[in-house]
Amino acid sequence: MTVLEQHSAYAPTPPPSWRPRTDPAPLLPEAEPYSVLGGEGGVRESGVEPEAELLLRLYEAVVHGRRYNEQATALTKQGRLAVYPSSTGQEACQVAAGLALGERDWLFPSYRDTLAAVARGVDPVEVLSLLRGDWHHGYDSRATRVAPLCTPLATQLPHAVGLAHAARLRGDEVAALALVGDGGTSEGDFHEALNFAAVWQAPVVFLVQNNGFAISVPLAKQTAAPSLAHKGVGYGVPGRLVDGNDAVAVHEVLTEALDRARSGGGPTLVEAVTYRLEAHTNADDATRYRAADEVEAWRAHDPVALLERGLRERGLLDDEAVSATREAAERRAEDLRARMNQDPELDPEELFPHVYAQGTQQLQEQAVQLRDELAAAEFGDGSGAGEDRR
Amino acid sequence: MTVLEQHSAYAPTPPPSWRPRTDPAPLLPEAEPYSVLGGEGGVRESGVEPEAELLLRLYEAVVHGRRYNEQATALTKQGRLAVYPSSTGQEACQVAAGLALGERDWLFPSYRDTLAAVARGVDPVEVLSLLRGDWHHGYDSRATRVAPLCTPLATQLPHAVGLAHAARLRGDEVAALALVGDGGTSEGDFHEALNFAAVWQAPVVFLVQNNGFAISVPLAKQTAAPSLAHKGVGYGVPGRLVDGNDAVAVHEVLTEALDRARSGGGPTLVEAVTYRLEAHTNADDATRYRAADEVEAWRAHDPVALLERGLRERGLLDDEAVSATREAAERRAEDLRARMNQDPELDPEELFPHVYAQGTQQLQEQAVQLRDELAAAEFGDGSGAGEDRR
Amino acid sequence: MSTAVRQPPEAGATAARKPATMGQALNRALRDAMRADPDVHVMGEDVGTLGGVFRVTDGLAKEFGEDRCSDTPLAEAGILGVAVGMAMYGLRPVVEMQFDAFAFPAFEQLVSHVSRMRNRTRGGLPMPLTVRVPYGGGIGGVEHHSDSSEAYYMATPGIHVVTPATVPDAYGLLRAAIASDDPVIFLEPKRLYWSKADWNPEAPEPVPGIGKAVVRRPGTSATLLTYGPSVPVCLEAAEAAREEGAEGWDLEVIDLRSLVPFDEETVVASVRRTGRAVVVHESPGFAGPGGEIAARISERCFHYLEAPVLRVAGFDIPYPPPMLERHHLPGVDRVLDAVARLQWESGWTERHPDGGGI
Amino acid sequence: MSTAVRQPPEAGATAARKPATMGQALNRALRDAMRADPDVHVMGEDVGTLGGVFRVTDGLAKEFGEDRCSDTPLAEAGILGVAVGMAMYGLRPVVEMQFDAFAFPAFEQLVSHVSRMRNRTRGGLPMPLTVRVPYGGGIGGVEHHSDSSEAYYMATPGIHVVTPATVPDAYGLLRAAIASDDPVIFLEPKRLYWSKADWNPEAPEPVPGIGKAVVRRPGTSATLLTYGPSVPVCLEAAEAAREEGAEGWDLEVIDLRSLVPFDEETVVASVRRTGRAVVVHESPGFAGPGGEIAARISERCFHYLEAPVLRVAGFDIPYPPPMLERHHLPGVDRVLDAVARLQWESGWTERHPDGGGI
Ligand SMILES: Cc1ncc(C[n+]2csc(CCOP(=O)(O)OP(=O)(O)O)c2C)c(N)n1
Ligand SMILES: Cc1ncc(C[n+]2csc(CCOP(=O)(O)OP(=O)(O)O)c2C)c(N)n1
Ligand SMILES: [Mg+2]
Ligand SMILES: [Mg+2]
Repeated sequence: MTVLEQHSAYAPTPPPSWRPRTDPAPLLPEAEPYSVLGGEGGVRESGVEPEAELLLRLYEAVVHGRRYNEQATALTKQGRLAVYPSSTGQEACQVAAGLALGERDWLFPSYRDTLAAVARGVDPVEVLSLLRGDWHHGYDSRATRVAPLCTPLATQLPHAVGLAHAARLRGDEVAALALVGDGGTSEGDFHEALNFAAVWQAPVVFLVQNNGFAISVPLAKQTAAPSLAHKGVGYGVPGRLVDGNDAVAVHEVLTEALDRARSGGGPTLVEAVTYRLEAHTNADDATRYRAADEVEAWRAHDPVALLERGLRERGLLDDEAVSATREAAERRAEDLRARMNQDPELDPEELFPHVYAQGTQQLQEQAVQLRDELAAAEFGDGSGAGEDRR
Repeated sequence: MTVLEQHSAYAPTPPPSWRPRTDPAPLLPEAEPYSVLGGEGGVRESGVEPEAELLLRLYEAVVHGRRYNEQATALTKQGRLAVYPSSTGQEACQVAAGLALGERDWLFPSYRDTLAAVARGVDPVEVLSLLRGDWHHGYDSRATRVAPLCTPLATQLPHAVGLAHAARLRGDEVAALALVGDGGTSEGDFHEALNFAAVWQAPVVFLVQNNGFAISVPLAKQTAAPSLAHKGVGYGVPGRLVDGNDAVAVHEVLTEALDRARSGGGPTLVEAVTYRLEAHTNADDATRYRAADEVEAWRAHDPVALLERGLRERGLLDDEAVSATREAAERRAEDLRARMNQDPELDPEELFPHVYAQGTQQLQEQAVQLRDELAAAEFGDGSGAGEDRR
Repeated sequence: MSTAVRQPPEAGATAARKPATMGQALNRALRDAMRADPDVHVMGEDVGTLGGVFRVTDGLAKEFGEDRCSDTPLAEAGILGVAVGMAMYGLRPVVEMQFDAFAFPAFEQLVSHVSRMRNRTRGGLPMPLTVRVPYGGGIGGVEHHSDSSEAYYMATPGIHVVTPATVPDAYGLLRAAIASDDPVIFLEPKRLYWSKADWNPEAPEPVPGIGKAVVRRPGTSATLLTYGPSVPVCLEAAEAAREEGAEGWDLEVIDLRSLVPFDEETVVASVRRTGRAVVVHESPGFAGPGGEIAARISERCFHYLEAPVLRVAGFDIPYPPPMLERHHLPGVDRVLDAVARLQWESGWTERHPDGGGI
Repeated sequence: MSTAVRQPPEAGATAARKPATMGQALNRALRDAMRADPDVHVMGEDVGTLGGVFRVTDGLAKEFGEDRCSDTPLAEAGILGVAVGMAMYGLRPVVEMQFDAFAFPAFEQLVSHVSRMRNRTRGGLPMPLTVRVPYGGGIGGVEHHSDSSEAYYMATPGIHVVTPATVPDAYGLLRAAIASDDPVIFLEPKRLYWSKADWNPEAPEPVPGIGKAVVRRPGTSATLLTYGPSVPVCLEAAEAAREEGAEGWDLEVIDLRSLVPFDEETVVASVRRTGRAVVVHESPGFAGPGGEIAARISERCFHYLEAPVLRVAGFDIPYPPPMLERHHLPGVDRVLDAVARLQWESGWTERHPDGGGI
């Protein structure tokens, strides 16, 4: 039996002999976002108690993550980054995504998900290459198993499906985790990716970080759905709804979904309800489209504070550990700052060699032209011809 | 209040103060396709009994429709049509779609829906222009309120949404009915159209004719959903499932949905379960991908026979009326045949004047070139230069 | 072609002119068009409350309401497809695509419907819609934020392709685009959004409507043919050229303004006069706009040309990252280099005589 | 550029040649590629059980199973997007787009990802995938079934654009495309699917790989530059031309085979020899492939040209309905008309001297 034949799906017969089909009930999401840490109420009764080691690992990662976001934003002000879309407020999702992955699994991030890549182990300087602007992409995707940060919305989702499908065809136990925003779910590529994944039962998990906004457009103008997780049933994919500021809950849901995917159980759609505390990017002015009190309401549900409280309540964290963690994060931020303050090495001639496997004559001529121009500028008459005048 | 503000939708708040959202339950489709005429069992107990006049109108239309499909297919054999995608087996959907529309409503058909256009009142010769190949489109869309037959799958759906939205903005009580196939639901445009319709609460009804195949691809390779009607909930749109061979049921469901749309109740997604009894088009060989017994099973649920039986059971039809209806259909088919056997008037110079509102100099030059060539061919030396040699 | 927008009598009156940016002129054009015609509807991602990421739609939702200036869901094919339906009902949608590369999802709607609906229906369903596309580079944008996609649009019969290079043209051409009964791809040069000119929004200079190029700088030595973001580059090059060459060159600069329809008359007249031509644009050269323009000039001016028509264009590569884009964009020196190769002395030599044995 | 496919020693042996159609040669190329490399996966709408609407994938699902030759859901962006992911994992997907216009939904995936992934990742994630696109008209197809979209693909750096015109080329170029480590848009001329040649599938003639044009007919008077569906038209025109003109013309016919990379060497050498050139293609002329080709020749052969490079192309209109398509498609007479205008006598006259005052 081939992988494409394993899944029996909707094949309607004439109404008189209508046969039972997939039961939609198990595909529908929970009525309330799944949470472990709970809201203001504190420790939850229900749910399996997560292991202490995991809790501590998540805590460290969100603290580092928050600091990383602050540092990257600061780097835009210093002109060291062209732009930075911060995931401040979404650290729980980012970190859970990075840590839930198995070693051979792949991550498919969007422009906002640099922290997820960092949590997965990608070098933070390399991950920022796109946003610094020295190249489009800075890390080794095959070695890190992290696809390039994707800018055209939702276009990375079919890639994740294809990679997961390819792995399955090869018999490799690999799952892919694809990240997308609430706005991105409106794109046709979201739809096509979910449908392919379902029909081909590809081992892929879609994590929608519903942070309430697509730039300035609030969710109510983006969808009229009961929840984004309700989109799953229309593809025959289970939908899960989770508190996206609860790192433990997100981690648990993703781990479960990835396990299921790897063992042939097909795709899952996870909606993590979260909030973008900062503006869309440093270039955006969020006060134009949202009120301060909305932001404040979400600050009260801050993912870092939530996890800190959860750990304290469980007796896993004290003041000392908190400051130790913060200091460690500070040191990493310093390191990032120092490394980002070095000018990247730029080679204008790199414009040409990667366009094709072998250069065409046409590109070679253009490379020669550029080399001539650069040489003329360097050894020129000092009038600045070639380089400065534009 | 503007039309865009009327609909309050999903706007998540922090999990601790999670507010109730749209209730998904009413958006989910029925568990079995809705039917009025019933299956083999005959007259149904439940359901409001439809009016006799409507039943007779539908009956006449499906009989005519079946004959029309046969005639059009025959015209392909005689080289009078370039291609014909028959709706044989789907007449109930076609006719119900054409007749459920209010006078000011618009129909958005695909290439397979010529019969729906005919049922709506479009001249059958004009409707076949695309498939005859004399022009891309043959009827007056504004006068008939039938958009052009659409070939690129699902692309007509956002048009329907836009038109319906425009009408609503103008305060006109107009609904749009957009037709799409089961295969077409996989396209991104389906997704984007449903989402726009839901968010903007556009007065549009989407009718998916699920005829089991997209050319050779059976539904099980197209979707893993419990049903296509289950796609509605993911947009906040109610999904309805109906026996697509039961003209009365389809008519009722569409009428209800169109009424709701016109009165500001928003869009509906209707899945009509039906079957394409013929090949995809005359150029297709359906035996390559499906077994005869499957076709036979569906023939036993033939929409024309089903309606005939329903009417007989209700005492609305006798042998005499049946043959009178068939004869009338035969006469119309003869008329169609006779008119289609006349060569269409062709004017090669029509290639140019409709590209833009005013011709460009460039197109004028090209028109002159063609005119010169045609003249040279006509008044040429008889060697056939210009016309015959290619 | 002339859907010339009527102008108030005092058009261009210098008195009330004040510095204005191209972005402001575009904003004003939208506002005036919406005031003049209730059928004009603006739609796109973030065009409402935010006023667009480039603020071109600033204030429109406030003045005209969300029904006239609507934030849409994030789905470009859907946006354009819905606009098609609105146009079928008689409205005049003005769609904003947030960045050039983000218009690609709408490509099927554009090519298969927008460009063909009038022709398909023999004029029955015209498509009076405008698609505004910020295009081109030079603003330090990361991947997918600096494409020049005009070659795709030019190769699509049934649409007009228009691009302003000055503040008054931005206003006049956008008004003309919205007034046009045909679909217009309105390409806005991103890096000129903040370019300024003295301009009076109450009496904007008249623009002759879609399809007319303009001689931005008359000259006799050679013609620079360009549009959009490269117009200022060419004007600067023309100034610099007065000092170059044996006795200095007097370059004519033509701003095409409209790529479709193409104003062959103005272009051909100029090149026949100067005998030399260089086409300049940011878009990659191979199969880019300059191919058509150079081919057309070479055909129509064959006996007038003293030298081959040269092209200065972006390289044939994906648009580079911010830190390298200046090496890609045609600048003044690259333009002057090309001018220098226009066979001013007798004896034609190739640029790379040994390149590939040609 | 030469990913030349190794051929068995008896390549081209006349002995075992039998009539084969281009469709059959393409089918055989897919089969041989799938046999030779387990990473080759064919996918698309109706390619499995049905064997494709043109039967090019006939029998592949049966021989290799549905996992290697997969019917996909009906979603072209999804198909290409999924293929990108498969290529990222190391497979070599071969995607079929059912008709040219139905590749448009995948345009964003093509331009924003397929063409840029190698460059973006500095070679880290190459895209060894092939997109087969049946293209062009002449088969009586209704709207959207006869487009020539090569101009779009040519204008997209990072992909190769290849199109065969003969049975052996169909086989050889498709093998080369699949073997290429770069993405290839493989344009299959629909109306040549049923064209025949004597051909031995066990010993196919070698094809020099992607990027090499071929002189299909040597000649001295002028060069016809063409590709795909217009190659037979040009060959027929060349035959007819022997009887035309004062003493008959001896036309050289070049089949470009690959539009990207463009074989400038072969083209320029020919035109420098003949001094005259006509570019012929079905695609609309304005901003079409001929623009680039004519511009390039005009530049590189400036001093060798006796006449302007002319273009014979489809009109600048949406593709016509079946009953009118013959008026649109460049035929033998239109080619000969253009050849006749190549200034054979002294004294150049314009085609429409009074057209627009130019
Ligand atoms: C296809 C496409 N259209 C438009 C954009 C421009 N754009 C960048 S981010 C963004 C909003 C995305 O919102 P969402 O998906 O919710 O993700 P978030 O930024 O909130 O993480 C838009 C419109 C884009 N990158 N790609
Ligand atoms: C965008 C697009 N892709 C592919 C095609 C080619 N095509 C025409 S009909 C068809 C199958 C459509 O199936 P479905 O939507 O179920 O409608 P049906 O033909 O069964 O009525 C395909 C693939 C097309 N017309 N448009
Ligand atoms: Mg968001
Ligand atoms: Mg179907």
